[in-house]
Amino acid sequence: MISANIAALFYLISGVLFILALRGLSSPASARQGNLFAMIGMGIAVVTTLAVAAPRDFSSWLLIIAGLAVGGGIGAFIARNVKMTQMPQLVAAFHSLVGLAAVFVAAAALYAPDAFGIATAGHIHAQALIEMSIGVAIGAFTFTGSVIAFLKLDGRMSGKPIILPSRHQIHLGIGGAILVLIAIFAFTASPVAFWLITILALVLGGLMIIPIGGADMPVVVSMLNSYSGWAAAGIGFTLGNTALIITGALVGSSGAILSYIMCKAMNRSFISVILGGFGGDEAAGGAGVEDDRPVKQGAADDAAFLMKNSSKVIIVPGYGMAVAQAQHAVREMADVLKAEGIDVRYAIHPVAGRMPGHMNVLLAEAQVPYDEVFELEDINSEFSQTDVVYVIGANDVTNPAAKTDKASPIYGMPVLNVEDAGTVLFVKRGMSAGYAGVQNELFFRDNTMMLFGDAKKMTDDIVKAFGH
Amino acid sequence: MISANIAALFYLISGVLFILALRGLSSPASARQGNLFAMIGMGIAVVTTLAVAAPRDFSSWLLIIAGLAVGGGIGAFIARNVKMTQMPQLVAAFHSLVGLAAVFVAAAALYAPDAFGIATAGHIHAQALIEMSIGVAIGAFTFTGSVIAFLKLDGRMSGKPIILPSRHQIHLGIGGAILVLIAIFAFTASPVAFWLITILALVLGGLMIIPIGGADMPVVVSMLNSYSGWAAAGIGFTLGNTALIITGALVGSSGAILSYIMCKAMNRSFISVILGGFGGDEAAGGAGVEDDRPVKQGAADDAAFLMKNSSKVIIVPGYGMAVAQAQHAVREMADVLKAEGIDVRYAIHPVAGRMPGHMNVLLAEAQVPYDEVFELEDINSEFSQTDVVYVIGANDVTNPAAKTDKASPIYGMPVLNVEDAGTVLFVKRGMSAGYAGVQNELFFRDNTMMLFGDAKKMTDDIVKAFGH
Amino acid sequence: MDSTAEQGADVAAAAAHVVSGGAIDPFIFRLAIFVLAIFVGYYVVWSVTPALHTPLMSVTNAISSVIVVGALLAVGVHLAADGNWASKVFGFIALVLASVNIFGGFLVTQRMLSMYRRKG
Amino acid sequence: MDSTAEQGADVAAAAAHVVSGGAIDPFIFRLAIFVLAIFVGYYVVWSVTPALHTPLMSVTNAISSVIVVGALLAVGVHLAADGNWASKVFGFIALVLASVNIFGGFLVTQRMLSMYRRKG
Ligand SMILES: NC(=O)c1ccc[n+]([C@@H]2O[C@H](COP(=O)([O-])OP(=O)(O)OC[C@H]3O[C@@H](n4cnc5c(N)ncnc54)[C@H](OP(=O)(O)O)[C@@H]3O)[C@@H](O)[C@H]2O)c1
Ligand SMILES: NC(=O)c1ccc[n+]([C@@H]2O[C@H](COP(=O)([O-])OP(=O)(O)OC[C@H]3O[C@@H](n4cnc5c(N)ncnc54)[C@H](OP(=O)(O)O)[C@@H]3O)[C@@H](O)[C@H]2O)c1
Repeated sequence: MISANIAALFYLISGVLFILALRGLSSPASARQGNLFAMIGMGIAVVTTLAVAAPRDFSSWLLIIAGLAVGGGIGAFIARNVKMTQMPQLVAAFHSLVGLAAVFVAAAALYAPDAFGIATAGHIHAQALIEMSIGVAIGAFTFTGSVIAFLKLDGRMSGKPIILPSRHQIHLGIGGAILVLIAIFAFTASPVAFWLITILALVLGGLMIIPIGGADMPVVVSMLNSYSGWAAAGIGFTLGNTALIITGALVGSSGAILSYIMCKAMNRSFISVILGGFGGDEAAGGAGVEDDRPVKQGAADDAAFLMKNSSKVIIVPGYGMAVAQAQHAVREMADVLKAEGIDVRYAIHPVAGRMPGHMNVLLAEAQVPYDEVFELEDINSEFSQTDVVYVIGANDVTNPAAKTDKASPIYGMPVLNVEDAGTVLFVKRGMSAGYAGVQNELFFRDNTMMLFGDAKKMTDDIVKAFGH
Repeated sequence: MISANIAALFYLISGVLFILALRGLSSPASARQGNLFAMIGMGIAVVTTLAVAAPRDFSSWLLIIAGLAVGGGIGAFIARNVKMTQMPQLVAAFHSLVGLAAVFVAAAALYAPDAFGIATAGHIHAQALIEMSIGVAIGAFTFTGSVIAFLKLDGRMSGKPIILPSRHQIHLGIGGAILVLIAIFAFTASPVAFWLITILALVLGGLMIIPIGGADMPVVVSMLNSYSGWAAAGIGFTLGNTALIITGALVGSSGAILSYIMCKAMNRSFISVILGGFGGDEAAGGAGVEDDRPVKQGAADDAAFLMKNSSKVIIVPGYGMAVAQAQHAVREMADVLKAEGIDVRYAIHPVAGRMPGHMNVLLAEAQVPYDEVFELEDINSEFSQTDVVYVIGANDVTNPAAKTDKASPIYGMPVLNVEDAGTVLFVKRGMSAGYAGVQNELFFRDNTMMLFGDAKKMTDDIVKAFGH
Repeated sequence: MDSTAEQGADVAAAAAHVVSGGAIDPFIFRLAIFVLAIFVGYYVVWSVTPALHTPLMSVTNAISSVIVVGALLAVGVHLAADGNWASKVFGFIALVLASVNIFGGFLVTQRMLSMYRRKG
Repeated sequence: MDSTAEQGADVAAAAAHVVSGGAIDPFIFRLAIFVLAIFVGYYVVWSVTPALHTPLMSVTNAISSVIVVGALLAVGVHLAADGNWASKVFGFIALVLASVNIFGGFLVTQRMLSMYRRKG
């Protein structure tokens, strides 16, 4: 047993270590050390808790060890076996666990308030009741919301936005009921009210996320991340735990900022994303935007010839590369080109793919050195001095309509100026539109050559064609 | 009277307002609002203190009003009448006041511990005694140190480093004595120990700053700023005041970061600055580095002709512009050139002048719009497309030895690549060196023309020559 | 903790800080910590390079499972009082869930980060 | 503050938080606030544009005179106890010095900032 003061000091240290962990992510060179800091911080928090409130019976110790072992084993197994292209759904799944854990912690606090130091003579303080019920509501909402996001991202549920009639009214009604129940709970401490809040929040989470299209899920995941942060902070207030309060604020900010970055880069308002109904099959399929104008079509041989005879190539990956898992093929292609003395670089749009940093992780997986990978603002002026741009499975992020067509839904979003290059090669399966559902004018330009086919297959073919 | 909780809340708000104030300084557009936030924060802190510990007698109220009025009047008078070129010494002078105020607050706490809530039954807690004595030591040190810095910057004391024999030993001895006295004070609460600490710290502040050359004073001022921040935080712990703790941390960080930036940009180590002995007359005068090689010399007419027939001009101001107060003349010259359709911009080196941001303030005073003023990294690639560079009173910040000569004391410091321009005009009074005391190779280059004379006079002459 | 003497001393110290704002509800302090942590979060997250936004999502996920401290308190609870069985069970479930997250989150982040390499 | 009842309630609340780390010395909270404020300071100062480093120096100077709260406590002191005269005098001097700084610092910063103008 250690004193409460020393425990508080250790919780502060673990909070600081979490800050240093995020700080480490400011560059790939310091990121691994940062992750280590975070692990140490977590270890300190766990050990401190066990030291300050050591279970007095052996069976409790056994339970704790069992819980850590079972959970840890499952977690480690998942972490080792998940594919990099499944990261969006993995993050969603993990979120749902945090949400559910928050629900159970709040419930545990309700049934054993003394262990949490939130009661005097068996009566839980009103402040703790309010914090607890807000925590459980956000936790439950995060749980079902994240489960739906997971199902949609993993393709187990249609990405189509499912629209109920007068859903906004239903949501508002449930939200109102939750607030009333929180008030009742704060006065009565009634477990019935507590579980009603939980159930309603579970329902609301499902109802609110279902109408949102699959493609908008990254924003939803990030938003739920932010919510779960605020929920953690709320429980931190209940437990009087500095580590939780700091972590909650960090996670809350992180989720909010990532949502903001995504919405900004998609030129959509956060509200419109949350209200749902966007990004369904209709839009994603690009029906009705197909065009009869002729496009210049090419084969792998043509592309190989063009690239071999260039001196500067930029590769622009997009969602299609992730779908086709083409990152390794791309890197092989780049290796061949580099061996010929051709300058090869990668240009990443902030929302290429389906989650922030998606393309970077895939390229890193394929062992592309990160100093060959450039952000939009660092490379956008270079396209005009580039011979060939290889756009693989990207579409919206190259669409010049964002710069010129005020009527376009993506107007105002920054895009990669690929059209400034000598030749633009577009690898995609057909003429269909991307996430935003708008036609890309570039396909019809004189300096564009369309390479129709699966991203991985086409790239492999090009590598083969190099050999001829 | 308000409750301690509400007071604590208000102190937190005032701390947050101070954070927002510094945040506002991230751009000139938001800076004025930031300053307003800081004033509101200060107002809240003062009013909260008066509300939570309202003096009960009329005479105390009178004293408070008198103190605020007298101090405020003097402060306002100084603020209104100080010249912009005197900012370095003004900051130093103000620092000395903060240091002295900290000494008196600590003394007041010692004589009326009950008013500060740091005593039980007349006995001051040991923790408070330690915090108090550290606060008073740093405060006293800051006071004399800043006074010396002020005298040197204001030219009332020779900028020459005054070197005592075996001074490092003396400093260490005094420092050790202070530590011993702090320990004694913590146990005895003896006022004698308190005043001895104060006197020794006053002496140490003087002794440590006197050996440092006048030109290093900006680093010293910034370092003392940082110290005074940590002292304020210490007193914040004593008083249990959140606003003071937050402010102390902000000021402490700010001073430390500015010192770091200066040392980095001068390519010197902080330790070598603090140990003193650099930047004396010998170095500053550049004795022994004069050179017999011929230089191309020009007159105002030649400069006017060259500039009028150019299309792009960059002005590089340095310490000499501040000495000569030439900023208004420079802006007049730029106006004439701009009226002729010539593109005029300003390039600012991070340590041009004698304090960070020195040149920016002077140019702002002369009403140069801040979007014509560029930082080194933003403009350094533009010199090669520039016809004429007008270097006015700058020297070290243009010296290419920093890039090429490993033996040079400024090697490694980033410099402005003025030599890439078509013609470089150097305005200075003679061939003497700048702050670092090293010869500038550029003076002898073919594309350099020296314009010998006072910066203001020469610029005025050029403006007149435009009329011919 | 256990010793009432120790607590008494703390309380006396807190109460002594009267005029200068002592005897402050810990809630206010926690609020201050929360507010400052939001500022830190804001700055620290904006300084994350976009290339690492995916690891950022997974690591924030992992650290938010520090909620495990609550689960540990619940599991360690004494079985004297009434509702404690429920609490212990809930705590155990929360502990398992949080552990999945902790180990899974940190390991997958590490796996991702170890893939980021410089040229060479 | 005055009311002992109020204090009593606070103390009870603090003492209740026992197992989960309650009854914590305010010093620890202040330390947490201090540490987080250093992080905030670090980030917020690095984000200051170099063009405004001189106003930064003058405004930090001004805000560090929030030490005036200590001076106000001292000036407002009751003249019952012995050393209080000294304290009042010291407090008054500190008040004058800090006020010079507050008014001088903010006004000179304002003067400087009002000179920064855009083209046009
Ligand atoms: N990254 C984020 O955080 C995030 C979050 C939310 C939304 N978004 C949105 O997602 C979009 C991302 O832009 P993006 O350019 O990367 O993708 P995109 O605009 O959605 O286009 C992807 C393209 O890849 C093609 N494709 C799909 N599978 C393929 C395969 N197996 N082989 C080859 N091509 C394939 C598709 O065309 P075919 O069907 O013709 O093959 C499609 O046009 C943006 O609109 C962005 O706003 C991003
Ligand atoms: N800004 C900061 O925060 C800071 C802090 C500490 C140190 N420093 C150091 O200060 C230096 C700043 O570089 P700098 O290029 O601005 O200045 P500098 O290298 O010190 O050169 C100033 C030049 O101005 C000339 N000059 C002086 N009075 C003049 C007048 N009335 N009219 C015309 N010319 C005059 C001097 O030459 P003549 O005598 O021939 O006229 C001198 O060579 C750097 O070495 C830097 O490291 C800066």
